[in-house]
Amino acid sequence: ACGDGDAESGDDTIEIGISLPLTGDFSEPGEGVRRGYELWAEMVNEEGGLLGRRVELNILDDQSNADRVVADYEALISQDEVDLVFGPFSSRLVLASARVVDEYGMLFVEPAGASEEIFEAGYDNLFYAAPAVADDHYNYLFDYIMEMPEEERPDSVAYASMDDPLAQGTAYGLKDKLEEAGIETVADEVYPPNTTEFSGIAAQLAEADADLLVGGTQYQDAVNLIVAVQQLDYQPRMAAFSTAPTLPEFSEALGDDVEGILAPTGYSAAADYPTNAEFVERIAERYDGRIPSEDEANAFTTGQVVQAAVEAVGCAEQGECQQKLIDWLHENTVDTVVGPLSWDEAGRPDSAHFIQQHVDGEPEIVLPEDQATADFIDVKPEW
Amino acid sequence: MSGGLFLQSLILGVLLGGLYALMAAGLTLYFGVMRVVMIAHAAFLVLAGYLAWFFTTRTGLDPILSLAVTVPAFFVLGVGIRRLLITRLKPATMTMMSVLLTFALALVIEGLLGFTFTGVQRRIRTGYSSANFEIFGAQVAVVKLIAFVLAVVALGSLWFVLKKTSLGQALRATIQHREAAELVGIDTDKVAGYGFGIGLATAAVGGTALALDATIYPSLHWHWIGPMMAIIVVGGLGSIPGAAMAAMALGIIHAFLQVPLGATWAQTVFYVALFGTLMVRPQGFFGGRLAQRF
Amino acid sequence: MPRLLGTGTLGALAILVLSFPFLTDTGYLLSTGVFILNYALMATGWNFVGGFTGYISLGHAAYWGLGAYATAIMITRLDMPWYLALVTSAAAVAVIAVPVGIAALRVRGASFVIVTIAFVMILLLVFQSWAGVTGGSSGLMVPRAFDVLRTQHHQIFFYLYAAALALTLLVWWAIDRSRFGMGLKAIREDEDKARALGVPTYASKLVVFVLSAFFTGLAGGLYALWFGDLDPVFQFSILMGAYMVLMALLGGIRELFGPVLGALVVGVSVEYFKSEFGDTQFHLVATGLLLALVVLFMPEGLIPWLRGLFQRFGPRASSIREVSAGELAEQVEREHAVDEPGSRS
Amino acid sequence: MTTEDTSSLAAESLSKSFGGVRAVDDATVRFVPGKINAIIGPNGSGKTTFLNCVTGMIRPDSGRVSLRGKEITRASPDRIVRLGLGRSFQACRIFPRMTVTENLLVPVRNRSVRTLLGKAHDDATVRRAQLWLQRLGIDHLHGVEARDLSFGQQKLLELGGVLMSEPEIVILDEPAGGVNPSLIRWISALIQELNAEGRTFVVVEHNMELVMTLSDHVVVFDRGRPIASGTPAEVQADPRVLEAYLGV
Amino acid sequence: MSLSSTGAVPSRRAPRQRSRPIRACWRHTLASESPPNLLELDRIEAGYGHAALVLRGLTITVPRSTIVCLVGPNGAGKSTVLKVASGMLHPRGGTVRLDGHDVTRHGPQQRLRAGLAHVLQGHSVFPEMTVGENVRLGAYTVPDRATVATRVQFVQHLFPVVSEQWDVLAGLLSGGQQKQVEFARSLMIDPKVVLLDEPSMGLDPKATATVFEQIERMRDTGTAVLLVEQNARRALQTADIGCVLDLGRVHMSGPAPELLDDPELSQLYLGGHVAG
Ligand SMILES: Nc1ncnc2c1ncn2[C@@H]1O[C@H](COP(=O)(O)OP(=O)(O)OP(=O)(O)O)[C@@H](O)[C@H]1O
Ligand SMILES: Nc1ncnc2c1ncn2[C@@H]1O[C@H](COP(=O)(O)OP(=O)(O)OP(=O)(O)O)[C@@H](O)[C@H]1O
Ligand SMILES: CC(C)C[C@H](N)C(=O)O
Ligand SMILES: [Mg+2]
Ligand SMILES: [Mg+2]
Repeated sequence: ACGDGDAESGDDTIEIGISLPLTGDFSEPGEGVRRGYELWAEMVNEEGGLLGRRVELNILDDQSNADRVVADYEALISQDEVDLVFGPFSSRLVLASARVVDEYGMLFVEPAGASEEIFEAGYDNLFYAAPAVADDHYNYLFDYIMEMPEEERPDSVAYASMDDPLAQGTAYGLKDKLEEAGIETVADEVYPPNTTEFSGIAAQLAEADADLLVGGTQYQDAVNLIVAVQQLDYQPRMAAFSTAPTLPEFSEALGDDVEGILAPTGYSAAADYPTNAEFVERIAERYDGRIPSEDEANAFTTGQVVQAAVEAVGCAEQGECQQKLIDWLHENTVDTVVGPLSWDEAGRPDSAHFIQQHVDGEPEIVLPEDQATADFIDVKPEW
Repeated sequence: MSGGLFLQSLILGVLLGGLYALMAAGLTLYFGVMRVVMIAHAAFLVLAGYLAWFFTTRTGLDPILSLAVTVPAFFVLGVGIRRLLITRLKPATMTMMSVLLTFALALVIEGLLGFTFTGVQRRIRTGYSSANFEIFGAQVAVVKLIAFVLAVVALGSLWFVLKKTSLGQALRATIQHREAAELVGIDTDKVAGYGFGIGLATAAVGGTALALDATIYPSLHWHWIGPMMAIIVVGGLGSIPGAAMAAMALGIIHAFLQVPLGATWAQTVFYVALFGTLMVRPQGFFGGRLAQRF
Repeated sequence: MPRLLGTGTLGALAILVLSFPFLTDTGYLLSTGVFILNYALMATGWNFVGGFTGYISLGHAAYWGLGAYATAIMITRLDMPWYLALVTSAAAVAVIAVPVGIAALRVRGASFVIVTIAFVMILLLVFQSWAGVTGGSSGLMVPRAFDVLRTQHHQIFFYLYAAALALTLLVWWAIDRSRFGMGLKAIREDEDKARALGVPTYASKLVVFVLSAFFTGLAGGLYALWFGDLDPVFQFSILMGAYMVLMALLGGIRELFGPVLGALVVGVSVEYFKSEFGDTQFHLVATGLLLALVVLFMPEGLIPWLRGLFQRFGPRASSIREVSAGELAEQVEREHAVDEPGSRS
Repeated sequence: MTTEDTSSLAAESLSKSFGGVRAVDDATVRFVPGKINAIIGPNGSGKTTFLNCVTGMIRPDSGRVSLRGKEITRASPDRIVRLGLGRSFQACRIFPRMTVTENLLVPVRNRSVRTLLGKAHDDATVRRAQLWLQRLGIDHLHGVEARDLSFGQQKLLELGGVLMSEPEIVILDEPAGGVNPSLIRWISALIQELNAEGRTFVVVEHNMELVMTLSDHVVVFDRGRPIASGTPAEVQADPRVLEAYLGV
Repeated sequence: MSLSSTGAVPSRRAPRQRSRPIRACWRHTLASESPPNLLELDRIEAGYGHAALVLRGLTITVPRSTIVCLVGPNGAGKSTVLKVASGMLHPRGGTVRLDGHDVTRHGPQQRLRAGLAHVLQGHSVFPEMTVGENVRLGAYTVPDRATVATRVQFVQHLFPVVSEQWDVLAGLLSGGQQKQVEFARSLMIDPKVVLLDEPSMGLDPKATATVFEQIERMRDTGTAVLLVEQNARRALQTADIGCVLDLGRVHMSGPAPELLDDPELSQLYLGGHVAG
């Protein structure tokens, strides 16, 4: 699925342009998003397509580069003249691509731009197709910690975060709240993307020896960080990482050591929203029984959101149609596999993320209680 | 910083420094013996890393065993590269053009790696990946120790070959005055080829050692080029002991600076050292001074 | 003949460049055009150092990045008007280049290359870490200078770049033909000898180094205004620096239009490779091969290579003494009769 | 220093050592203005190093060099050239990738911006270069890249480069080394003419025939310091010189 | 192939018996019933790159224990002759014979092994190696340590520089000292044929004397010496045969003493009799 524009966008097809980080820092989640999009397209086409037209995805690889992602959308929109675009993965790239899409006046629903900067930029054509923005990802975990009895509650926290809007967004969203609640921050490390040498950071985390370790991570950095602290034999009582634990690769890379690791997720396989059951089922049959990952879900959600708008407005091509779609989404609520979504004028969704934890090697939802599929493990077993 | 953290940083610094030393040694070798600035050295390290990773994931055997294949392979590769590419450069413009040529080489390697293994980050997972033991309250990671030992062994044998065999001399003669070297009967082609081969062989070892405990991905080599270049200048271009010592020193300093400054700022120590060196002693601290006069 | 050829190329280039925006209106092609002009400007800027003094800088992306960030920061933080920010930042880059040049130009050959690499690496680290000012790894957004449609936006910057390029070429040409330029070329050949003949080598090198930084910085500033999203990893990459070298070398570093031609070839092929092998890393392989081929088979660059092809058929200067010692003797006797060049001092 | 003739070059107790080697050892030399001075001495006696100190190519450890009474000890080579001191290299140095003519266009003594930005190939200069090439008997090679010249031709070219900068004082390090005897004669004739025009010459040479016929004043170096000086005849008679240098 | 070429030698000689002065050099060597030629350059045509020919059908032969001296203007092609002889430059036409074997296609190393040594014009020391290393490298092809040791002592005794500066980087030596080291290096082997390109250039009188002594010594021990010198008088005084090269041809040749007295020659090539 690369940039050869031969996907002829006649009246019988709807061509959807997408740029994804299939290589580089974000490649694992990027691949997840691609699987989500492709499943959505497949299912739509089975149903006879959108407005009776076949859906075709035109996916480019931006190698996780901000400059490539812009060029990609420029090419997709002006060169390949796609009818619709879907967003890339991760805030950094959404941030970069939002402008070009906006300047071409197109609807921009994205699965992975959770960080606040994106919404502050104030694009009216952008919608984040997940329950909550980065700062709020840990809300449930925060509440839970606050309700713990004094003696069990962690009284020191160490943060290590990639210098990336999402990663920092999630980690610092929690940090602000905990500090306000008077829980001491004993270490706060930031590392640039592509860092591979974590022993130095780990040494300090080990030195600080906090009860709770919060990692603002994407994927590989989380794995490396964890191995590095293991080598220094640092055993926090609780550990929470963003994005990585929601990916199937995570437990493959670390084996049993993932037990008890927490993560925010925009998606729960168990949630009984309409269409979710079918989605879970389809993923299972495609990928030998595995439950959907968050990114697959958010991508699928994106598809659902756009689909709803297109079917309601009854058009899907460049030009004034796009504005109609945008306006419609601002007015309405859409049912998705992550629940009913509606957005404020800047495109912020207004529900909350779940908290996931690896229990017996499986990612389970542990918060909020009413959605929980397993009990919260208060003291993480040694890794 | 606390005593515990101090000792911990020191250990990490030394172990890392050993690895740097090996990597830089190869790099400075090319320059010392044939005035080639081998930008692609880091790329070959990554290549070796990938081969080790591939080897382990396929056979399930220990990555270190892959050396049995990669070291000879890289040696041959080195001889080949020198034969087919480097020889075509004019001696007058050797240094400059070799920079660009090896740069091209680096791009090709990176590209092919990405092409065959995709840009996804890889990490070798062995039984002892996160194993560690304690001395005086500080933790020593087993993998890091193994990597360190590999580096020391490789450096030792490198030193032996260059100092204790006539190859070393023939190499230097060849680069310094090719025509004269031929006229005293040195087979300049063969000799320079060996030099290059040895350089790449060190890359094989270094890359495997590196891959034992780090994630690898095709564009990783960019992160090594800078520090390694800095190291060989500080050590004195072409001086292998110089490179080794500079590497060890900077490795340790780097480890210590990480505590107060954090990962990124600490990285700048290499370049600060580089500029410092240029100001104080442009020819580097251990570098044999070039015989230039009017 | 070469003069004619020169003016011919000039005219052709000018017409081609200026008419391009009318030939296409797809934003993508336009933006590619702008990008190629950006390459051309960078490469020509690089060629002030590389071409004249033969000092190969692999880290010239540093000045490009600095120019870009300086412009961006002046606009976002000090909200200057764009043209002011553009010029000021280019000047600022030149100022920064002075100390760097003083340090870097102390060493030659390999050490110099390494220093330039190191410099761009430092900047990368600084701009990644110093998030307060530079936005760190999340990059920096530059507000649009003109409130127009995207295609018009591209067109405007196409012409801005073209103008900047013309200016740069003019300066390069002026130096190339001047005595100052001859001194620089002497440095490229044999620096010590040049000094011994009275060429103020250090000062000369510094001057072109700073000029080079200025124009490269200008390219950066324009880029910031045009592209509008800066990312340290992209702005301060060795790869970008290498592209500059590749382009200059490909066209011919001793040629006025060498870098421009190189930029055209590289720019087109890079874009082509990327769109062809987009989601594989194959474009790297292609670029690498291109660079290798140039270095191996036409180290002098395209233009001299082509010229060589022509001259193959023309007459050539032979270097052999065509006069025997006898004739020479007489000739010299004659010389002593005619006026003495030595007397005019 | 006492006011002297306009083109007087003198070195006061110059010293330069490299690691252990005392290449130049407290050398005090006064060159006779307007005359052809020669420096002779065994290999490695410090002649070239001495010249390098005088022309600013390397910094002496101690001592001072003065030109027309002005101290130039720490001056940079290019500045010294502008003061009218031109020198050639022993291991001959030319610009390999430039044509013979371009080699002669490099030296520019006038530093005004106008001159510097002026056209390098302007007719006057090129004609001047051509004339020098003729006087050196290599004008037929004007278009050739210097690297393609034979060794002796390169030596002549280097001499031309020095003369192009119209120095009042010309320092030549073994101008006759590797040059064909007939050409040596022409060179010495040339030197004599230029000397007649009022240029001072300092010539380092091992070709005794040439030294004896050409020079007015000879300085003999040994182990880094001048051991004797005087007219060729005097020097030739001096036992120390015989012992140290001529070895007869 | 060596067979055929050696077989060819006598047959080729016949026509050259009655040949124009251009072959004089060679004819002369026949006259003085000397042993077979160690080095023969036969109708060599050579040049650099695409440029016009430098050597235009030049023939020179060097018999055993003979010093043949090439003199000529700068750029006449003297060094080119030596480069062709040692295999650094491959001729466009003609043949090079070493001790009767055709070596035209052989490279420098092969010819070295066949006993031909070449001392370059200008500086050819290994600048960043010590004088000692330089000298020892001269014996790179000599396996026997003992021989090397004795020769080292020999050259150390000949050239004080070598022993005094043994551990100094050769590139730091003075011009003349470097030439001395080069020459010393060439003495580390005893080849059948030696090509010397202006060995006395830049040497002080003492060193010059030593060098010429050694050249004579080589001759006396049976070596064939092809000597290029600009110090022409001195050279011709030492040499047996002189060849004057001009415009890439042998302009004139004969027994060295005869040439020395030839007025036209000394006027054009030996710079006349410098008065004084
Ligand atoms: N840059 C240097 N580093 C170390 N030693 C040096 C340097 N330059 C010169 N020397 C030493 O200084 C001494 C004098 O060298 P110099 O070149 O001045 O001699 P010279 O009189 O010119 O000899 P020649 O007649 O052979 O040219 C030599 O022993 C040389 O080894
Ligand atoms: N590398 C080269 N490329 C092209 N032409 C060359 C090259 N070397 C020498 N020549 C030309 O070949 C001719 C002969 O050169 P050669 O060096 O043999 O002269 P020579 O007799 O050794 O003179 P000299 O006494 O100055 O050394 C000269 O005219 C020179 O211009
Ligand atoms: C929850 C995640 C899908 C959010 C996404 N990783 C981002 O970068 O914002
Ligand atoms: Mg000297
Ligand atoms: Mg010669």
